[in-house]
Amino acid sequence: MDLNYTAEEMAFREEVRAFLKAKLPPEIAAKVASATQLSKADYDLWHLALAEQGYLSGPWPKKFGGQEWSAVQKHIFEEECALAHAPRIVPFGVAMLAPVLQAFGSKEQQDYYLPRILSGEDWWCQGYSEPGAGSDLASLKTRAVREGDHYIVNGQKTWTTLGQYANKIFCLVRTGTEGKPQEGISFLLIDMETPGIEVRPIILIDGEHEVNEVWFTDVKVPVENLVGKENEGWTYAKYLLTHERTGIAGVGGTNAGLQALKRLAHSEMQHGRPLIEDPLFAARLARFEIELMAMATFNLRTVAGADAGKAPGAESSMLKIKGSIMRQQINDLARRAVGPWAMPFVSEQMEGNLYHPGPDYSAKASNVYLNNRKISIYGGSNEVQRGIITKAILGL
Amino acid sequence: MDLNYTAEEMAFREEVRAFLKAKLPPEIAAKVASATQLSKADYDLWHLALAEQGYLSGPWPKKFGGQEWSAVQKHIFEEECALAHAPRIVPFGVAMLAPVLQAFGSKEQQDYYLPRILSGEDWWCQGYSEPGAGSDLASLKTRAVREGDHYIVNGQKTWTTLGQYANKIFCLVRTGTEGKPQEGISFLLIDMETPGIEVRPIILIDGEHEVNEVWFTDVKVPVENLVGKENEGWTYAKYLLTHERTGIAGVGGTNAGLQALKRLAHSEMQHGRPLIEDPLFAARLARFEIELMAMATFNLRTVAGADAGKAPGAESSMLKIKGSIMRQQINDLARRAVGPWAMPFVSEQMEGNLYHPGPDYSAKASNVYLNNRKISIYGGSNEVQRGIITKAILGL
Amino acid sequence: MDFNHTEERRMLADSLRRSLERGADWAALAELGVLGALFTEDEGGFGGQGFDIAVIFEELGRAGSDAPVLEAGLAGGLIADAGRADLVERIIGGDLKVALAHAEPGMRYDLGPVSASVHDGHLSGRKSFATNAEGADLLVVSAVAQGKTALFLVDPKAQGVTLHTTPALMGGTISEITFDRAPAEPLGDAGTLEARVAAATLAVCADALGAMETAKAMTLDYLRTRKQFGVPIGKFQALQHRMADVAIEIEMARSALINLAGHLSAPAPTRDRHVSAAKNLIGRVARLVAEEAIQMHGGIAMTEEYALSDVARRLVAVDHRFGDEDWHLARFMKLSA
Amino acid sequence: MDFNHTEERRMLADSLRRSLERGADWAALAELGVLGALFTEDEGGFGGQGFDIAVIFEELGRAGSDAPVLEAGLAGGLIADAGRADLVERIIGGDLKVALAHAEPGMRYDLGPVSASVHDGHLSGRKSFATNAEGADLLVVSAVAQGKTALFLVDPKAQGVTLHTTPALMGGTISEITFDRAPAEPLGDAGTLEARVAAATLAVCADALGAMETAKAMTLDYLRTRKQFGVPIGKFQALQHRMADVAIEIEMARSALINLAGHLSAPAPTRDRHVSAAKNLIGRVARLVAEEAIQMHGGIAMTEEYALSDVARRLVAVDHRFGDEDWHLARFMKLSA
Repeated sequence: MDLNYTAEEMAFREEVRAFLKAKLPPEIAAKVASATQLSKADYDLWHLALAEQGYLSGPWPKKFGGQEWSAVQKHIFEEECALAHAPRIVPFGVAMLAPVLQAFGSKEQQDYYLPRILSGEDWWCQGYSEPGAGSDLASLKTRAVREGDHYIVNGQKTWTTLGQYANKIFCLVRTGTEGKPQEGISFLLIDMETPGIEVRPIILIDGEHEVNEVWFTDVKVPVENLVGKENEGWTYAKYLLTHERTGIAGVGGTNAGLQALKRLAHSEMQHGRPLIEDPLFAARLARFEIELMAMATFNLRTVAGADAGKAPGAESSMLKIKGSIMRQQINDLARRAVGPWAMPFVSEQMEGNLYHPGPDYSAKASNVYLNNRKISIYGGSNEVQRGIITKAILGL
Repeated sequence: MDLNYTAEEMAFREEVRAFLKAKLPPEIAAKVASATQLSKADYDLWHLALAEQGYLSGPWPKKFGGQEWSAVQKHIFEEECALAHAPRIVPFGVAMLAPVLQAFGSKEQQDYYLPRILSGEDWWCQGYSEPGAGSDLASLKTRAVREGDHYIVNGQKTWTTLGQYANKIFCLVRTGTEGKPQEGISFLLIDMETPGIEVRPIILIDGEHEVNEVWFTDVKVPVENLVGKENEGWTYAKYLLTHERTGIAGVGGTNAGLQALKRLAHSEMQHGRPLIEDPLFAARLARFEIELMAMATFNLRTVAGADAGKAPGAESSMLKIKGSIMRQQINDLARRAVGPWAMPFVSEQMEGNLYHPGPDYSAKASNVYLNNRKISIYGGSNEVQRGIITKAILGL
Repeated sequence: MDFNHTEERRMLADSLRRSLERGADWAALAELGVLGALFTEDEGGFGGQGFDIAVIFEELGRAGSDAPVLEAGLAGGLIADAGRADLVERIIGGDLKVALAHAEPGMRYDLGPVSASVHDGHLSGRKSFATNAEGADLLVVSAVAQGKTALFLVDPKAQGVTLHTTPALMGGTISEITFDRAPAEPLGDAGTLEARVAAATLAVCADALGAMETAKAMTLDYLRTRKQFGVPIGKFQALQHRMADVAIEIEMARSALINLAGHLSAPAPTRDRHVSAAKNLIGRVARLVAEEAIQMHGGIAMTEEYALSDVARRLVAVDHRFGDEDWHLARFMKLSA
Repeated sequence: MDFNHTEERRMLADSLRRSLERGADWAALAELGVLGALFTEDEGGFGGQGFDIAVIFEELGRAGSDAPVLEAGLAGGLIADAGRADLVERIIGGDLKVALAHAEPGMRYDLGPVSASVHDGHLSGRKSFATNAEGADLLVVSAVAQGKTALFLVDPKAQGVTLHTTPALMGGTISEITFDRAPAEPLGDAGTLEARVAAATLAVCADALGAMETAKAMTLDYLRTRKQFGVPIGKFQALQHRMADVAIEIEMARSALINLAGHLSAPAPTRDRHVSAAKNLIGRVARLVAEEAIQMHGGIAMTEEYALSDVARRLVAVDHRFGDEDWHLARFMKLSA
């Protein structure tokens, strides 16, 4: 047992810190810290800075130009980025599609798409979920019918995060109807410029535009855009779901939230004293911090286990449940902390010259609280995760 | 809406208070307050005092010598008894068997048994549960086979509360094996003196002897001891289960527990100050009191509804869940409050000259906490109650 | 003891519910008597008791109404306390919309101290969290004059009054108001402010209960109809049991509301003990109901388009109005000591 | 970073587990090296680090052992701090059982102030909550001498020493001890008491973790085999989901324990922050595990005869040893400020 990082890991942390200090524009960090929506330009700028440094492909295999970061390195990188209020890396290309292409794509697909992911030329979004499918992903209905050199795709995807910025979408589509629902699913790469694709915004409960519906009407997709084999897409999708789970607990973001909340609670006054001195609030904060200290170690145990070659497996489900609940709790505490300033409810989608009248730290407290109700729902709801634990860990 | 008691109800409360003041022996009240086990003599004394005053049969129909107390009256009576630390009325004869006999018993059974219940000549216990049956009562296996003028009973009952004091037991026994498990069950009155009956103590997790196993080996029971019709016992059992549910939330006892805890928290010192001044403990107490204020009204709403002729039905399940959890919470708070004094763990069943070394209020804190884990299990576990709510109230 | 509402209140609640379903406007609410029911007979109305407020706001909460009824009772009540029967009559008739501008930045949930001040009949200062002040015809504003906090009437359209209005988390609007030597008519002292805020807190609690009932009904409906893995999700026992617990907590909230409504006219310490008990408990339950309703719905509840989002935000906002869970717990502890 | 125990510790834990299953007695524990592992090499042992304590007590807790190992580490550690290598050697060899008598009525969970006193080599006073003092060969007793709290060795069989012993909630025994001018040999000052109590608190946390694992295993086993309404109750989704949450919390407890074990040798403020974090969290989880294990078992768990009752009591007792959830939360807040 050794809770200390190795000298190499500490050096890596310093390197990441130095990079963040040098390259993360303060105005972007300020946006992230205040939960202001980032523009596409903001994302692109940060994407390129990371790509230049080689961080974007840090976790990739060396044969694809990566550095084969260990799980602990990934964890350090994520933790430092969160503390510095760096924008999150939009994961769909770099962390989701790329591993699938690297494992199952053709040489041509790898050579063509991987560099474009790093360069930012392609912004990928994910076409998995469908209306009415929810956590029951395998019941998807979007159909792709082979006609000559093309698939003709019809159907609808939803919850497509940042689809408004994307020029490419990877989709699970139904190419066969026999057997179990998991069979007959294929993994297709689709250019968003293709005629017949329509992206419609979904405004979420926080008032913001983050996700979209994507409609497909007789969309022609070249057969060379099929990844792997027809009807075996479920295998690739599952690979993708289990591949990149070290960040699933979101410890970095939750810790950044705790630090921000502590600062906030020194500024916000109650009965003429800083809120941090209120014994009820201070007790909430302390209980939370105690749990976060434990969860951070729980996360590292799993992360270190992944480096030691143990598949994280159902432990990821535990981390997802606890991590999502704690992230939601810190958002809840922040909402409580800002007191009545949580009531003015402004989003960037609203019309008019609306600004939040309270202190900066209060402007997005309600929005963030509401927005993050999603994290116990998406990527397999916490109920689905409990089902996985029941079978895989408890053996019930 | 009127949250006030009527003049009649207030007069009744005064009458009960005066009775308790005059007739409840202080040494018995002290035993109840300190959760000391009562002797059979204690129970008998109080039983007779209540019988003399007519309170024992207060809820009974007038034709059987009762006063047909309203649900609100019953509530007032229970509340005052709890606050005065009166022993609970052992319910098996008065409140459980009597209503069944009054509704389904023969004239002979009524004339013979009801007076003996009031006089204390018969101490009844309940033979429902069986090992391995739990909340699934209908799966009971104790068999009664008709031979001439007798049933021959073989099997085993368990969780028989205070069976060590009883001379009679009413049992659910299987007389038929066809149809659904609920069919083929009969309701039988059995004299505990009959050869072939053996009572074995079960020591509970609190170290005390409260419940028993009762074994039946070729026990001959006269056929006239059958209540109602053969194979229809399930109907009577269900009647019994739904008949007397106004006290199910246990508000009286929980309130008495809260008052005791407040006194305790003024005596117990922490860092040289009374525990009640500790902000964390005070917050726990306040949250609890706020909930109890609401639960008391929730209970009264149901009680008053029962008087207005509405069957309490599945609302009782809500009260049972919330009531048991709150009772357990107040026991938990009391255990916390006594601090390290919860560690010396002494029961009256243990051998040797064992006394609890701490202050009186601390002697039984652990035992009571442990003992009351039972109340979310017995009488249909809270899980079973949630199932009832799901069907009857939520319609899922 | 009687836990049934009077026939009159039941009828008012029923007709209010039906009207709201049909989209009742302000005139319709006045016509129905909703505004009159906020005031006692002495004040020119025909209600004004805790249970009048309870039944009305439960319906407004159930329907998700944004009508400024709370403001009519709160600002209007203060106007009534000052003996301005002329204005109360116009409020009850629906001709005069009023709102209160009292809280200031930095007061958080406390009722004071107030910094705004009046000199020579003109009011200056900054007020926060004024709900539904946008569109009001008249503002009741607290300010210090001659060293004491008093109440004033200010025309929101007058010179020197600037509103910055945003949508409110619970629906309706919320305004920051700057007064720069705005003409102010003396209304009276602020001696009844606490009592009126207690009544408004009751209104928020009742509104929350109505919203909880809507959230519950929507969730049950969804659980019955939405299928996943081939069965309605309401057949999953884990959700059933959690929903049972939600239903129990809503009954607890209703009980706390009844306690408060029955003690609204009690002496201040008793009244406020019930205010804080109810607001604490209902704040807790409102959050539980909102979060469980969203979680059990899943993704669809996250969308603005689906009606639950309004309901959930309304429930989340409960804890931010007139003191949150902890603020009221601390007050309850003080009042119980 | 490495979350695997060393080979030595793993072997010790494995053999300890097997020995306990076979009913190891005190001599067997000494033989195995369990007592030596409580002390550093400097002290004459071959362990004494946080993770040594963690692995040993997790096994003792898992097995439900009543052996006075905690006392050997706590009282024995104080003896080692005083440089009494002669006694430490006998403790490690299993020839000398020791126990600590420090707490007094009224101290609750605080470590002072102490009222017992020593005059002319004789100790008088009343000590509470002395675990496994019954059967000990030697007591370490704190008392005031010349105005300072110091430690003394007292023979429990000496004139003037009276023990009132009862069973302890967590197993083993607990004694009230009265000293009436009992002969006392000076041991040293009480300067290392806090550090030794920190180590003992770690021992309680590790013991709790082991007991949680046993409770979980017993409950899962019961859920798989016990049938109700015709199916194993482990097939009921409501129980499955609750059990999943229990399993998650146990992993949290294990993580908190690792944090504490890894910081036991840190400077006092850091060490104690981890002590309080771990004890608070593990106190919470211990209660959850005990209550859920009982509830999911149902009636059988309420009986003394069924082995879970011991485990549940042991878990409930966690919060009463060396400070409860709230005591440690308050200390954590103070240390974090």
